[in-house]
Amino acid sequence: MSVFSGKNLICVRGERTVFAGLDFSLEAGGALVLIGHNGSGKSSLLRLMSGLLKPASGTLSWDGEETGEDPEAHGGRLHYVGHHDAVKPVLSVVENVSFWASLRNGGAAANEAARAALDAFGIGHLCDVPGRFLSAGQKRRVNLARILAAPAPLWLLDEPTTALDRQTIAALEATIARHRTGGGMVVISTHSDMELDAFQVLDLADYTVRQTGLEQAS
Amino acid sequence: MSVFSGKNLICVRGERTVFAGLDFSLEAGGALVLIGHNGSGKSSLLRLMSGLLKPASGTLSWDGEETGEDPEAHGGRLHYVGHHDAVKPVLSVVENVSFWASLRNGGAAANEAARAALDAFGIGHLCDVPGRFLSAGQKRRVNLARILAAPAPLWLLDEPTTALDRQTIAALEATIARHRTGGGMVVISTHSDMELDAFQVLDLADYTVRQTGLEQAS
Amino acid sequence: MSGFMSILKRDLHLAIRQGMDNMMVVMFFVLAVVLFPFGVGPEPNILARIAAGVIWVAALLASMLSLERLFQTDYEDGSLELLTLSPIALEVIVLAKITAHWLTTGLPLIVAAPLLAVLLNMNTEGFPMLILALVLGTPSLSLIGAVGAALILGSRRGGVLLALLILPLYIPVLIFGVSAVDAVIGGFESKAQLLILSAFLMGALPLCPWAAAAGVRQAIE
Amino acid sequence: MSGFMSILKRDLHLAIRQGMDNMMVVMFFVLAVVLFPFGVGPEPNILARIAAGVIWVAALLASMLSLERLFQTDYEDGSLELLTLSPIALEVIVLAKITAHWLTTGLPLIVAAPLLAVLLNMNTEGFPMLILALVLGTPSLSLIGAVGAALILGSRRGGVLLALLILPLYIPVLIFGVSAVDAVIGGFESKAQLLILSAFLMGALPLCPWAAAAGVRQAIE
Amino acid sequence: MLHRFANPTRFLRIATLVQPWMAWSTILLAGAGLYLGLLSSPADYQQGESVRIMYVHVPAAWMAMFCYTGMAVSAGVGLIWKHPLADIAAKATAPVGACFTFLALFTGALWGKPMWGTWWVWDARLTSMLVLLFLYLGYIALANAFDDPSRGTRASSILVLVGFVNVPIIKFSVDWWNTLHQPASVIKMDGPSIDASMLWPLLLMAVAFNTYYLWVLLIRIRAEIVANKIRILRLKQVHG
Ligand code: HEM
Ligand SMILES: Nc1ncnc2c1ncn2[C@@H]1O[C@H](COP(=O)(O)OP(=O)(O)OP(=O)(O)O)[C@@H](O)[C@H]1O
Ligand SMILES: Nc1ncnc2c1ncn2[C@@H]1O[C@H](COP(=O)(O)OP(=O)(O)OP(=O)(O)O)[C@@H](O)[C@H]1O
Ligand SMILES: [Mg+2]
Ligand SMILES: [Mg+2]
Repeated sequence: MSVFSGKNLICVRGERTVFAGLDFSLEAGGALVLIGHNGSGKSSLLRLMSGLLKPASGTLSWDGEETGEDPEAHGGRLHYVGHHDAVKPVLSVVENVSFWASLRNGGAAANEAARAALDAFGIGHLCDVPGRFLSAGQKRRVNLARILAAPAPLWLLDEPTTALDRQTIAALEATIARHRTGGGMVVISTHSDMELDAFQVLDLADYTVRQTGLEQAS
Repeated sequence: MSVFSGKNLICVRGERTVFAGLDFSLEAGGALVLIGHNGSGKSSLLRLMSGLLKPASGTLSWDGEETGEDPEAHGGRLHYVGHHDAVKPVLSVVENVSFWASLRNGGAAANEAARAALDAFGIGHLCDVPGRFLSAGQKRRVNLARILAAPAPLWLLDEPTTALDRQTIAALEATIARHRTGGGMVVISTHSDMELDAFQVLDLADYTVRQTGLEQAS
Repeated sequence: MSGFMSILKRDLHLAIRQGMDNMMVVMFFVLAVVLFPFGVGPEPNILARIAAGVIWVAALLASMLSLERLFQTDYEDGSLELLTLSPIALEVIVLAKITAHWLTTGLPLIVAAPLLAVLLNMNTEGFPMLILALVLGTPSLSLIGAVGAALILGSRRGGVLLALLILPLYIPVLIFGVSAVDAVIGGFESKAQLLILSAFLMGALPLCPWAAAAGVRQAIE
Repeated sequence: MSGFMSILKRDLHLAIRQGMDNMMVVMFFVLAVVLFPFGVGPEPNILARIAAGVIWVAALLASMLSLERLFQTDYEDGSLELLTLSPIALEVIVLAKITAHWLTTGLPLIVAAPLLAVLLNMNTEGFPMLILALVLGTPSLSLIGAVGAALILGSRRGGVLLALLILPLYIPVLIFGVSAVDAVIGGFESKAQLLILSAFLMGALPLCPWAAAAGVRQAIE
Repeated sequence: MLHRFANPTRFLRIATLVQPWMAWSTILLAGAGLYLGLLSSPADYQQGESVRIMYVHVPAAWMAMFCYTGMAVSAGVGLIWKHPLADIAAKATAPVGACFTFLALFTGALWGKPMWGTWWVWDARLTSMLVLLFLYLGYIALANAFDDPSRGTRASSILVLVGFVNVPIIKFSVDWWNTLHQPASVIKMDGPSIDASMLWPLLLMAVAFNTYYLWVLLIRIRAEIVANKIRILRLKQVHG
């Protein structure tokens, strides 16, 4: 069973220490919810976990191996959803998603996988619409469909519910639950309530990790 | 007492009709909450109200006078908060806010007004930090401080709670309540709950307006 | 008027804070001129012959490049929407932005021009006229370029499209700017050229802010 | 390899969907060349003398302008982050993007060059060499330019800064490209110049994607 | 959406009626003009046979300016009254006008070689005509540079209006600066100063060019309207 963990992480941005001495550990099927007030470092921690940002000190490891050693392998086992939706305005919705899938699946059934993923987020009917015609929430759904279209064990989601309506948030929660049942891990930063099963909460105010049962986050 | 109303509005975007035959009317002290699923046209309606987008047909009027006749006057009586935060990375937080205030107050006490507004949203301590060092939520707060720094009767807020933490959402709710007590109007689009007193809800699924008492929106 | 000053001040402020950026327009200008001796070989008489033309062409290209961002950053971060919604007429706002742009890029260009003229072996008699022609010509370039900058907002491939739109409109300024200098070097009068350059400026001053404002308005829809 | 092809295909796809955009690079090239007769006057012998230099300088500027957007749109819409996080080595990704860029802008430029040579009265003997030199030189321009494009990501006023960074690196290509053509027109051998241009290309091919990838990595921190 | 295309639908009916007339007049007039111009009219005593280039060059040059003026008017109407047909007409005219401009430049260059001894000189008229070609190309590029076609239409309409300054410059450049190119001899205040045996074929060709333009314009507008309808139907289909 794989384990993703960080030890004594220090993050410095703009010459200011955002957090220091932060530890976490996540097992297959686990979920970690990051909470904290604005500017407490949730986005920074997620970028750090993905490898986009390098920690000023401390180590991140996957099954005991440092992730910085082989960034491509680490990139291959995670999906990151940030503030930008990476939707190309001139490509159709399905082309957008299947391109990302083809980078991981080797291009094989990328197209079918993309359509299935779009259906899961309720925009199957928009498959052939160019990206430029989408509203804020529709773009976000395309971005989320991307992570479904090619499997990866670790999901890093930075405020994924932004701009989504109720119905889609529920769909996302169900998707996350399925992902975890299949042994996937997920790290989420959020200000709003999300319904998840047994998860850990990492409060960036004091770097404490709390284990939560079947309650609501935050 | 001023009245802001729209009659038979039709909105066309990308050659597609987003909504048609929409009516609304808002009096001083009133609040209108826009709800609807992703892509139903909430953002489009707010841009239309601000004058950024022209309706394909229908009229918008303020005290019976068409707003399109004198766009500068209409611009002067409203504040718009959209998806972009308009925070300049090289200007300090207070410079950012006081520039916008100076366009309306004629430059006089813009600086003090800006500081007071920033305090109201709990980022008074960041006054001299450059915009580029802000997190998503901090930027949003700077954008919201802008509308406090120079008074205007009509506030148009497109998902203003995006990226805000609980505490700041409460501060925003209080600010809106004060604005309405002073005779201001507010139009808000939102997917999440906001606590407001007696407001109208405009559902973009069927263009109906409902009057709500002291309950939660959406 | 106070709105004009507010925006002018803010744009100058931004330009100064961003430090290097305006220096860079000048440096592009210098580099583009300096490329020529490499391109056409170092023979002094040929260089002298084409000096005025090369300096003007480089000034055109530098002005065009720097104008690409005149509205771009404000457009992308949402400031342009808010400016449009402010109680100040959009034409005034645009004029203030153009003025700030010229002060921070046009002026340094004019200062650098004589140095480059020396580098290219230009006849010293032409120097005062080169400066005078640039003083009259570069504001027109900024004004015309602003229209193009407004029109390309939100399009794909901004820079190249901008070149396509405004270089043709720059050509008259180029022709009369160069011929004013060449006339003086050749020993002729160049009053006619200067008058025409002034006429361009007088025509562009009311027309371009208006057209640019119309462009901005349709861009933010 | 399949990753390389995926990205190449997608970038070509994007370029074709955006239709006019690549045409525009060529049009800028044409326009910049056409400006010169306006600037330096229409005398055919002078134009012929500077023809090769002007065409190469214009090709440099066009290549530079079009490179500005090589990573820009991907950076702004978040695609670049995701590409970096994909299991494909960033160097390969960068090389695929450069290849797509050269195919869609470098090639058309080479096709347009002879027409402009006619316009500038260039000696027809130089035509084959002009094309050959461009075929060897423009890929180097794309490769070098990609490094600059990666370095300026996230900086404001991108275009001018990029110009500043990569124009000096373009100068050797310019010098040998022009002198290859001039040599042939003057009746000399130009094998040495061609060898040097090829050597540049061979050197840039492994080095530049690596440097550009490093630039991209630091930009998205 | 219907209100937007109510007018074009009526236009389509009229266009179907007029189009064959335009086609036939173009064929007949151009045939007569070419016969008179190339075969039965005299060669010029100064210019010899090369004068016959005139019968293409001059109408093409006129049409180049005419098309741009037409575009400017349509663009103005489209911007102010938001008439969809005006926008479509401007967009449909642009490539035709660009072709006329290119033709005028090309035949002018052909003519220049025997007359002035060079293909090209940089004088005011030739230069402003080249600028016109670039303005056409810029218009086409701008109109297609946006993801949303209506944005392209509005942006390019503003460009046409700004670029219109160039048209009077082309027309009067020969009067303001003395250049190699000869001044107007047909369209001027005190009547044409050209022999009738040349004037007639020239005028025939000019009218033929005009009807040709109208013919192509009708075809292009119809195609554009149909393309718009298809696009909207497709959008409706996918959005439900
Ligand atoms: C590429 C080069 C040329 C260009 C761009 C050009 C452009 C034009 C234009 C724009 C007009 C219309 C002027 C008006 O309506 O007032 C025109 C007319 C004319 N051009 Fe050219 N021209 C070129 C070369 C020549 C040459 C070489 C000749 C012959 C010597 C020539 C003879 C004429 C004549 C006779 C007219 C008719 C003038 C009139 O009666 O109004 N052009 N040309
Ligand atoms: N720039 C645009 N061009 C063309 N169509 C657009 C554009 N922006 C939005 N649309 C379309 O207009 C419709 C309404 O979009 P709008 O952004 O108003 O929705 P919204 O209610 O704000 O949705 P969300 O909750 O996702 O923000 C959507 O179907 C969208 O696809
Ligand atoms: N690019 C940057 N350069 C310098 N400092 C930054 C940068 N981005 C963020 N910061 C700073 O780092 C700290 C953490 O920011 P981060 O974006 O991680 O916060 P967050 O928890 O995601 O906040 P939010 O809830 O507002 O999204 C903040 O204090 C912010 O000011
Ligand atoms: Mg964040
Ligand atoms: Mg919205």
